[in-house]
Amino acid sequence: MLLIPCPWCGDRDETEFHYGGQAGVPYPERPAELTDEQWGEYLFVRDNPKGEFAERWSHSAGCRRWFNLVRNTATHEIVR
Amino acid sequence: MSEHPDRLWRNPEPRAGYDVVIVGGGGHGLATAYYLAANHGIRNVAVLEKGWLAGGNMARNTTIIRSNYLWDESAAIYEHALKLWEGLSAELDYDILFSQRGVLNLAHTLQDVREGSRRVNANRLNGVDAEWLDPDEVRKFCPIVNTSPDVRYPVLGATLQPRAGIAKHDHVAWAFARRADELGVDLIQGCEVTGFRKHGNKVIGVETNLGPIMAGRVGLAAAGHSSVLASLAGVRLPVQSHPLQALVSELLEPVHPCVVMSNHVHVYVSQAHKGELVMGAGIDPYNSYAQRGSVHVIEQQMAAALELFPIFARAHVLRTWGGIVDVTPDASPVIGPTPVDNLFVNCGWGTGGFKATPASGWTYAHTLATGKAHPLNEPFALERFTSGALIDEHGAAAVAH
Amino acid sequence: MTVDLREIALPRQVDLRVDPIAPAATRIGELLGTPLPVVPNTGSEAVLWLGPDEWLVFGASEDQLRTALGDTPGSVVDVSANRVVYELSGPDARDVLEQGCAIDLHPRAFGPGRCAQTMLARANVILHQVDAAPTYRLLVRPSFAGYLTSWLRDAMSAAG
Amino acid sequence: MRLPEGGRIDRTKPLRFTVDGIEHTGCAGDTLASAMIANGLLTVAPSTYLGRPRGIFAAGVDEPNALVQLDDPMQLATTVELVDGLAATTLRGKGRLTDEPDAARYDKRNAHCDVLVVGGGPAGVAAALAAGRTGARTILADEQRELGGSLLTENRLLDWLADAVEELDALPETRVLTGTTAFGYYDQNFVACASKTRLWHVRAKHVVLATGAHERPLVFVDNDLPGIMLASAVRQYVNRYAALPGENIVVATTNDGAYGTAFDLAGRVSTIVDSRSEPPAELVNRARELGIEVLAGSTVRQALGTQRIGGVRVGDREIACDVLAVSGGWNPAVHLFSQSQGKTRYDERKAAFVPDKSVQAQHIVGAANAVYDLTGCLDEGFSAGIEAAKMTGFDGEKPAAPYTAREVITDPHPVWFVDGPEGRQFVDLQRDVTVADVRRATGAGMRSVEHVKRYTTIGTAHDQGKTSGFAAIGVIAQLLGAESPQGTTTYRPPYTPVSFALLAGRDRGELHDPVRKTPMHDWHVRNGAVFENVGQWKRPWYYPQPGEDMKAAVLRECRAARTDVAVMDASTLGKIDIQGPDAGEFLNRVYTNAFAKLKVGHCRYGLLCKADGMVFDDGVVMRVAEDRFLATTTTGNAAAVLDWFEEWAQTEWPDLEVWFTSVTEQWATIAVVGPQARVVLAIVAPDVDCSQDAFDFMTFKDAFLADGTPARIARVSFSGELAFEINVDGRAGARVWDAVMATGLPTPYGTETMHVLRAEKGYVIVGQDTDGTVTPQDLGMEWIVSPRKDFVGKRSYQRPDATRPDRKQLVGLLPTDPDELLPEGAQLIAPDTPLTPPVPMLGHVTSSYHSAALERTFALALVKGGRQLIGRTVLAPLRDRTIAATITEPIFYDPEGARRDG
Repeated sequence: MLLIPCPWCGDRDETEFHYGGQAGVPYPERPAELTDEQWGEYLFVRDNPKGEFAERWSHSAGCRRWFNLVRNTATHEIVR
Repeated sequence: MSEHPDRLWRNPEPRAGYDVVIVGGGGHGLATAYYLAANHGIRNVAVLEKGWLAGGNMARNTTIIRSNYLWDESAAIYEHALKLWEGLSAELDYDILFSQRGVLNLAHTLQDVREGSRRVNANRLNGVDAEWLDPDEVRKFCPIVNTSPDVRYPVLGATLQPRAGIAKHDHVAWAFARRADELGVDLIQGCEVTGFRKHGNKVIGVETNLGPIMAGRVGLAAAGHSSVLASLAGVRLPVQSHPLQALVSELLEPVHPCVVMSNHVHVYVSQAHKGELVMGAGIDPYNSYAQRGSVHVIEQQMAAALELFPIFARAHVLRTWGGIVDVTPDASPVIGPTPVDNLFVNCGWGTGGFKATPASGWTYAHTLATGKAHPLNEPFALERFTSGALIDEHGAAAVAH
Repeated sequence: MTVDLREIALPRQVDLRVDPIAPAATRIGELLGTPLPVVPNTGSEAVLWLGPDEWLVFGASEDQLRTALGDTPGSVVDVSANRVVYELSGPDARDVLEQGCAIDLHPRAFGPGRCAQTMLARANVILHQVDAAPTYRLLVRPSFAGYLTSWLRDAMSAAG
Repeated sequence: MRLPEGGRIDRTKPLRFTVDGIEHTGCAGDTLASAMIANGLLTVAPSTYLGRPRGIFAAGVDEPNALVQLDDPMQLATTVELVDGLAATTLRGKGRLTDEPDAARYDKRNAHCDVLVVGGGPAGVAAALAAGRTGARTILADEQRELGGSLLTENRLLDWLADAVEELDALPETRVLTGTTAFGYYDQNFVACASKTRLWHVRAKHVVLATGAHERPLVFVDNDLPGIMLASAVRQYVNRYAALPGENIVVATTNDGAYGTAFDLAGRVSTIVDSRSEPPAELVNRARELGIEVLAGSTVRQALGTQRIGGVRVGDREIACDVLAVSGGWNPAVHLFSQSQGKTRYDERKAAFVPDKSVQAQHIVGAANAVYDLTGCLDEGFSAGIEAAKMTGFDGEKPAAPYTAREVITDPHPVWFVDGPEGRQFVDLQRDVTVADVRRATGAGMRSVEHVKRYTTIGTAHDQGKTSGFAAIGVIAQLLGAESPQGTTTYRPPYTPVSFALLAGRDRGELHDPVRKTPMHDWHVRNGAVFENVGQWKRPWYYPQPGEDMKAAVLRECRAARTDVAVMDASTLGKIDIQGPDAGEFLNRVYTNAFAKLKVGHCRYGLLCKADGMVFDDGVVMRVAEDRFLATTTTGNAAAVLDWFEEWAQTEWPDLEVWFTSVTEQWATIAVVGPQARVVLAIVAPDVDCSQDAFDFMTFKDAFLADGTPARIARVSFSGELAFEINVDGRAGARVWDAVMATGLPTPYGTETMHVLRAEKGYVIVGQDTDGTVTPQDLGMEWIVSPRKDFVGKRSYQRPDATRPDRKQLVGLLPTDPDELLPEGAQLIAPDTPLTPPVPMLGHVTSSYHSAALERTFALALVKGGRQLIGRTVLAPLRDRTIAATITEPIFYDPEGARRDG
């Protein structure tokens, strides 16, 4: 049971959150101008590192805010 | 046929180079090596395993084998696997304890019933054995399932694949390993791939903790670590790694005759040959390589299990564990070439890898031997994420819709 | 077991979204007779903090709040029927909640004037401690009320 | 035999119990095993596979032999607290599940603390005292009924212990959980603990592991005979329970630990066999003083006897005995430490895997840290307790040690196995695995401990290798000629078995999953509704009247909606209030069609797609004000759509000023459907002019009902008929529903009728006619995909696969036989297709019904290139028959839309 620091509500059990995967992948500004490869990459390809990973969470059962944190996927330690 | 042969494998030192190097000594890697040697006569092959053979997901799965997938492409490859399973003990001369005891997929909502019926009909036309059972027939087939209409999510019916069942995962791995070893494949344990040797855009070998090993072709078969390895070659895969937990009970006298799965309440359970109940839980939502999940997943699974099987209430969890499943956006695998020449990938099996083992090895061996996909794995290429021709087994399982 | 559970009727509930540093927030505070709490997870019988720009306001109407909001961008939604309110009170009340609520309710961590949006068993609730008896208010969607009260009664029988 | 004096049992409270049907008497304070030993019962059921005689071997959770069936299928006699009337059956390795219901009630507790101490031995008690005194919130959990751990076995410091227990009980912020096993150590110091009927979720800022150590067995020929027991177990049975397992005892050891057993049982111990050539002189002298012979540099080669040990062979000597107390050294109990991802290393001197590096905020102390002298254990405990408290913001003095004698623990000399028949040297007693089995595994080519474990099944039984695990590692090392043991297996939760029911807690039966009910639920129940589970909601499926089956009821309900008036409870639809100056712009970006220019007071049907272009959800959106919309979602997706909106608004377009509030339950919704709908409205809402001219299709009005209830009435239709949706405050839902029914006009209808009506019009149900692989174009809904603006997913329609002409498209189907109902899920093939698998399939039936209006059956289907096939015949091959059907436009009723206006 991860303990996740919601920047607003403080530490809460992971069951209150939704996982949002990799952080910092913006929706393309002009999707129509992308090649199929680029669009496919946006849709389906995300980083998947073993180690520190900047990821998104939403405190869905609490304040419903989305936020980013860095977690180590090998140890589950929340780094920042 | 003995349960454990006297000789399994040599423990060779790696040679300077091989025609084919397979990275990952799990079930798929070992099966691939075996079929490379047996089907294609390619014996100058090494399987590099960073830990011990079949110590990853192969050692951690719940050993369910079935081929009742919805989409034609999936049904074809999984049914090919099931046919291979049916002859595998004899072919490998090793009792893999394959038990075709039947798998029930329970339906708890009207939508489940529609999906189940759709799947049964598609399976039959695809040559996959499948039946629809009403609740009474479910009770007859598996008397311990609670088919009372008074539970929160009553059993409204089930699909049954009679030829589906379970096999002993370790035996499967060792059987493939022994035959591959006999045919000349070098199984090298404690050998971690740390990088790739490339010539332009072509892979020509791998760097390992035991030194460089040259290779004509390199095939990744490292479920749970595919992304990490691929990234060493500069390839990004459409794969995310998640924990998948499972557990066993103590040894119990026989009580559960088949395999029961329920998507709706997230349980799958069988009773192994020795008597322990083997159960799988849901996938933890976050990315992880830790081979550990969260306990609430197990708690929820137990609550669900007791709704379906009240008789399990007094059984005990003896051990839980976690594997790392590589999940693709469409919950279907990737088997085929990568953007890097001579580098191939077999990954993304999610929770379905064990049951596919022989067919995965069969088709991947074909691909590594010929450089081209076998018709069975052609649809499972990386290109589908560009074209959009996904094989969406999420949708087929009525999950999240 | 010394704990009491009852449903209470609260006046209007309105969900408010506004930038807390906007002058409108001050106007709304004046309307309510108490400033909008900006410390997370705190509140009073007049207003509970729900998020960095979100509050649950009791008593004032949607129209009153909309007027106080004025031209300031924000959101005002009457949610009076969106949640029912229970009061759980007595020395064992904390013990009952701890059977299904994972947040720390110890007086050092929680107490009168604290609130939280969280899970109680399998229901989403707003939990608000009103006094040191302790008395807790539980705000829950009406559709979950049957489940939650059954769960609470079962937990009450195991408390103490 | 029960000793006349001593022990911590209460001789004044006799307890009767049976083992295998034979009655015995024990005392309060006994375990089942100690009571059995006191009654001379040492032998338990024979071994699982080989059927060899076995006896009680240990005194705690590491017991490999003494498995019994109580109500629960498998319990350890060594951990079962004796109660009056206990009836135990000894088990040969396998338990039995019975149908008898479990009357116990299980619950869970969430507990938070500054310091969690696991283990109530001397180190743990010391740590808890030190931390508790600072005021830190402290929890001490111990699996035993009584705190004290090894002190109770060794009869040491009992006065200090009694004082400590009293003080811990008195500390206001310290909680002692006895009989509670910490079995799982998860992330961020989340520790799961189990008592018999309560599961604790403990979240600790700091954890002190004082989990002790497990004594190792010795591997020699016939080392499985009853009467061979762990030395510490023998000592515990005698000192703690006054239960004497034998009169003539030999002690075999590799370390200092077993000497205490010999000394405590002086007079009954003839010999100590010590593997070390030079055991500590102090101990040897003491033994001699007590009349015990010490054979240094010796090992037991073989146990003699058939049903129970009668002697041992040491070198050429045979020494008679009825109990052999063995100690092969100690394994620190690093199970929880390992679960917490702590790393261990092999310590040559201590011949054990010892804790190396912690990953989480924790200390590991005492025997668990391979510190075996009492002074050292107490010192580590006190220090860790204080440090843990300081790390969590408290302060205090390290308590003074109650005991400071210096004990020197001399290094052990491990013996992995002996020369002799390897098939009779047992490594795992429960799995009947011998050295010969391990040799077979290494001979087959296995090198990894994990492989050998799996090949032989060592360590996989009920005790999960607590006694056998390290023995196996030692044997493997010796067989492979390694200098020292290599690698250890990873420990997984649970530390000891936990019942399914305990983990499930109270999430069973009625409380398994919340049942969500609408405000009108009771009316539906009273009026005989059959319910359907939709997500967590209960929705009326249909309302059979006496004598009606489902088909008859649904036909009647449909007829009422098409020819008269019918009503449905639509309260479960998700509803989201959307406000802010950019609300319109936001909706433009997420829906496939445009909303920015929707007029206030108007409604528009909208479609949501995921970024991959596949249909995700749909619903009607009303524009309430320039800066305010109310969006509806499907019942099952309400939370998902709100999450979806929040995600895009917060993470992609934080510059947009728009806010979302779930109002699903703020509103109760009643759909009034049918040509007579206006008649109902006229009675229920007399102030509303609902004539065609005054109330346009796809508009809404805020009004008051006849009883003054404020309502928002929308003219929308999911059936093609004239229809109004009355939305009222949820609290008024039941009342308004009653008012509608009190008009005496409408027929109530359920979800099945709703499905039929909408299917007759070709309206899709997301999730039924779509499955995550269907685009709006596939549904023939190009009209809803705006060509002008961008929206989430739009780019996906240009992908090669999205433009294939043979994509599956929504079509209608009319079975050739108008009475034949196509099963939903039926697969479709072209006529004349050979039925040789794999049979090429064209698609499948998504929805299929009997239609009252059409007086025939009809269906919707997704068919490859379906729109090109309209007018053609397809076949649905089923198990027992094949149904032929004609492909049609997916609209069957009132294609002109004439009925919408009534």
